[in-house]
Amino acid sequence: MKFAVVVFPGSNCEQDTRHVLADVAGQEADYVWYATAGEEALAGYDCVVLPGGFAYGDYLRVGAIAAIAPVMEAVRAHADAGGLVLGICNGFQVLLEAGLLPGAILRNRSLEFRSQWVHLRVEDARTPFTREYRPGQVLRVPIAHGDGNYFADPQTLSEIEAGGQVVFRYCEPGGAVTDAGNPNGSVNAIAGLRNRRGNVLGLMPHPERCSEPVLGGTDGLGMWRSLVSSLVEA
Amino acid sequence: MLARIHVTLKPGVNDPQGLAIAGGLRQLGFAGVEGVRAGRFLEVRLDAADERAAARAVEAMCQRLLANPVIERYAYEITDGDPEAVEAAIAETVEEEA
Amino acid sequence: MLARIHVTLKPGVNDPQGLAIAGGLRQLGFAGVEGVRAGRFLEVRLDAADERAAARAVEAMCQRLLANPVIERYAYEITDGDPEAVEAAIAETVEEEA
Amino acid sequence: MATGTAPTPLDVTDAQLREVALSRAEYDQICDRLGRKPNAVELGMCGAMWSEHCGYKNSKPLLRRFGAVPAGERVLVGAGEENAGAVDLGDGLAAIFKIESHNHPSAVEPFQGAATGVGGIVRDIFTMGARPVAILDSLRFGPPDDPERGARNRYLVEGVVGGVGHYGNCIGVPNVGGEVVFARSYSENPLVNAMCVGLARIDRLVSSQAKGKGNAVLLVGADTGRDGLHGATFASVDDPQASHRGVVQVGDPFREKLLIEACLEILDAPWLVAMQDLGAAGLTSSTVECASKGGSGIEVDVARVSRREAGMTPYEVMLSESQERMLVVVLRGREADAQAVFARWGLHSDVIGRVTDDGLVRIREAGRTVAELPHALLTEPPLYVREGVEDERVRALRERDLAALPLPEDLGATLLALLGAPNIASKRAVYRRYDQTVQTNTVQAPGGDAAVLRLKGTGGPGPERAMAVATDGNGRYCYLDPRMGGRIAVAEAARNVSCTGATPLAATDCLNFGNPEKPAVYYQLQQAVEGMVEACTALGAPVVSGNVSLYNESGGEPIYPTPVVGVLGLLADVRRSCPSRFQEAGDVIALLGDTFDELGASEYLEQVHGLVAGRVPHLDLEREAAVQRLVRAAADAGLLRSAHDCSDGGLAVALVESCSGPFGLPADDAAGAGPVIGADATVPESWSGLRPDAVLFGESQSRILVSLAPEVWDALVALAGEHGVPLHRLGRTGGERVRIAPLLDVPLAAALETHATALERLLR
Ligand SMILES: Nc1ncnc2c1ncn2[C@@H]1O[C@H](COP(=O)(O)OP(=O)(O)O)[C@@H](O)[C@H]1O
Ligand SMILES: [Mg+2]
Repeated sequence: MKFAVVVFPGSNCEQDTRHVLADVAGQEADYVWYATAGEEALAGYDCVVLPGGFAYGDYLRVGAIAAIAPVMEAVRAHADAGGLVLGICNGFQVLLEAGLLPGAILRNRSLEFRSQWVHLRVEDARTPFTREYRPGQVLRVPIAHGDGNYFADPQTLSEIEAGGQVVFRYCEPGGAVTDAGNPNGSVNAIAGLRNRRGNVLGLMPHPERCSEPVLGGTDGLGMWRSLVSSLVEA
Repeated sequence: MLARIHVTLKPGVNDPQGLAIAGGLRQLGFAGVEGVRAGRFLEVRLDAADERAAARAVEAMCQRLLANPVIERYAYEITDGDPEAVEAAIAETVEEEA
Repeated sequence: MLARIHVTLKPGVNDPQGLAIAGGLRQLGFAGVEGVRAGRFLEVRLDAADERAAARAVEAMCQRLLANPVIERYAYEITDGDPEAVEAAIAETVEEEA
Repeated sequence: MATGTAPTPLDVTDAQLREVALSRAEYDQICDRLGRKPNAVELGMCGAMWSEHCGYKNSKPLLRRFGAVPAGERVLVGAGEENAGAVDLGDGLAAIFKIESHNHPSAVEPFQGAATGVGGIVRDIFTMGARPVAILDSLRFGPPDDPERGARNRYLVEGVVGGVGHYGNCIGVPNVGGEVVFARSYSENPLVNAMCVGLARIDRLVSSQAKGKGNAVLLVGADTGRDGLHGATFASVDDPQASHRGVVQVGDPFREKLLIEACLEILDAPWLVAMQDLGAAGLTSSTVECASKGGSGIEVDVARVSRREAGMTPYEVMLSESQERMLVVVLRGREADAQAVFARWGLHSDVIGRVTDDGLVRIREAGRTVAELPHALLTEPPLYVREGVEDERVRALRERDLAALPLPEDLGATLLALLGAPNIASKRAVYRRYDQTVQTNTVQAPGGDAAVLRLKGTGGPGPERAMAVATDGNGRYCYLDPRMGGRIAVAEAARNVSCTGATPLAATDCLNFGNPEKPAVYYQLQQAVEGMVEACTALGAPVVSGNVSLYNESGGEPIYPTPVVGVLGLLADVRRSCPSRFQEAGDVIALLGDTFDELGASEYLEQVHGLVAGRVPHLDLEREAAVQRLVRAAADAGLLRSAHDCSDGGLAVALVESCSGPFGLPADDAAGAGPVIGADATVPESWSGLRPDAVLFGESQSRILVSLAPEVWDALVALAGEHGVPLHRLGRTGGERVRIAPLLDVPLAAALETHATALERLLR
């Protein structure tokens, strides 16, 4: 299984992501530099991960400048060819800015950065990213962002919901989707969603930060297991 | 009334945002970009007796909350903007230019 | 040339920042505040043959990077601004108003 | 502003001397040692380097006292040797750490002041070849609910916390600890101390010694503007408000992140000679440091320095404090290799000069010499040893007899009130705005005692190691008794570390004091340092780095003397790290150490009785060391389910904090909380002679509240006996109430709710 972890200037979770993929999940994982141009930049990789961080300082708009980086041409090509693309936190924001996922991100409702553990309900357990989870399973995962307030206009939103593209929703420990369980004001408590085809996933929470017992939780492991098992079958 | 307020960094103050944006634009091939300064644009809709009253209020708002006098400065104009008109105006320009 | 670009949230897109600012202003006693929308103001200094060329470039910049069409819209004007002049202008307004 | 035209001498006016914060006598000394009059550029450089901030002219003689603490075999780089201290963690790994203040800039522009404070301390760490892995921030403000200044105080908190978060979050370094303390004394002069910890390969530590005549000096990173001109000198005179106007730096964490990665990438390069960050006094101090540490000389041409603004004078370029800049010395002829790496990271770099061997710092402008000074002149300012005298008013306050103090009739209500007091309430409203989990090493996050960070890849085939780190300092203690306060600052930071099971290895400190030219302030400084030296020695924690911030006054009144101490410890097995919260119902609750009739200087006394008075709790160094040895031994033997030290608010508050949920994570964080666990305790017979409020809220030192499975009680008794530490069995965990029979009994939910949310409400 071969993973590419894209490194933008200002990415700061690329090492965490590679650590989990290589040292915890035991997979092959390389860094790919943002300036690598051409559609072949990602040839030979099964899954491309856009890690968290503050690419280009998140100046202008979160993810905006990274979304026009040379490597994004290859990311788009990889996705179009049905390859797997995972965007975590800042990576999710980049995917939105690049138009690989619908909608946009606004400042947190609180206008404050939030670093805490939240609960997520698995809405779609059939994706290559979530197949090892149970539908409706509640996960405990850290978030750390100031801009995680997902937004989509009413029509886009209804398409997303109708198409079952919502993969994770913020919820309470019991699984109830309530305002209290929503840390940033995201519309419909959306924490993560996929494209129609199901090969591109973006989410604000950080599964790579809860994949080892010493870190206080292992609910993120399911995502790496899902990716590996789905890639093995593919 | 509608106050259109521009808050910008004082000249000489470091502008990381502007630098990064300029870098992004050049990366996109806009070689002609010489520099970018990033500021904030605030539209405050307020109910005031007349323009002078509105101006007095907005001036106070800028000094007390909207701008950080240590690194920023501000300028504003007051239109008796029923906002719709303004919205429309902006919208138009966008159409035209698009 | 100098392009003065305004990027604002589309109507209907909620604006937590604008809401907070409005709240802050009311707290300070500015009862007349009806609403605030927060946007970005970018000054791009660029080298272009003429205004039309500049406008074409700026239009492209907005579409490709400076604004996110999903939530934002933009408007701009091009001045053959030697920036100093503009700086000065702004400065003046500030003085006057101060 | 004067421009330099060496060697044209300059007849300085008093005004010019004031501008560079030099006295007439100091100026004359400069002329003597130089054998001529300095020109304007040289004068500016002297002023900056002789400022308290850079030259430590008032504090150095006192700091030397820290040398009396035995270093031990773990110390790799001691205080004053390099940009930060370094200790050996084993596995060829070193921890590099230091704490630094950014008080004056934060008083003027809280957001940028705090942000650039974080940026500055982080540069000190990666300058040495270490990857920054943790930030801690120790903050002091005026009360958020102060009748007159509340709004201003809340504005400062908002700005400072926003700035600390903005910078640390962006560069991806977790913020894992710190303090937030409120007291009137800080109203006009907030304290913003930031600590950074980095990890380096011992064989890759980088020095700041510029060696090798002809080697190239590169300036890397941001262009140079007129930022922070006179930051260094003005950090050394009263009234920040006036001083910093219009010299505010805006930090660029994105560029800092690029600098971190680029500087760490060149560690293996054979051509790397030295690195030195640019901090206070910018290019001046960095060039002087490199030359002086390298025993060489240096020559730079300001014309080669990329500017952000036109028309800058050599004086301005040399004294600019523009952020996110590094000085990098490389072998002559390898300039291009270095510049290629920086360019790849999108960083601009200029070759601005060369290493020389003539002991001089020579500044040119397009070839023309504009300044030429021996680095010894700049690094050896006059040192002032002053006479310290205690303020009589303070002595009177300390002697105040508290025996007649009325007892609150409802002690339960008193506990709830204390839990809602800004200094005792959870600091969650602050630390939830800091990324605590990036880098995937955070085993214990803010909310407990010390933070615990796993050390990836250590321990060989065995379990991974971990390090624990905490900061502490109590200005009210130091105000009433600087010596005891200094001891306690060290002891509590070390105790917090020991509570996790980690062994303290070394300490760093930031001395935040008033104007040392006042005998009463100098006395505080002297005494606090003595107390710290005593505790560091007793607890085996040598001071490997630190920082001094004096002249923290406004309107003539000095702040509370506030030494802030950071302690770093090592844990052999990360899985053995001991949490601070109760883990299971039905466990035994016990107290290590003993309680005395000590209400003096307590948070309770100020909150409930409005008194800042009385004797500071006595800290017996041997007892403290024994208690900490015991808690580490018990944790290591796997006897403990939790350990939490008693500090502000005493035993009762520590008990409630221990109830707030089983995770090592912030217990008041909704998702972290899990089921909370109550406590059913009874006051031991032996304390029946004590005042009830002293039992509950007194802040007697050297006490740690632990919980353990009933089966291992006997083992703990035995261990406590071996260590000669009193052990009190208080009761059992479990239930939905916090009971300390017969004194109080409150519903747990209410207690935790108040504790978790009070600060958030106060800051709104
Ligand atoms: N400014 C801050 N930044 C990060 N963590 C903080 C801050 N202030 C307090 N904390 C955390 O809150 C917890 C309680 O702080 P404190 O009451 O000072 O602990 P203690 O009394 O044990 O020294 C600690 O984990 C501390 O690290
Ligand atoms: Mg503690």
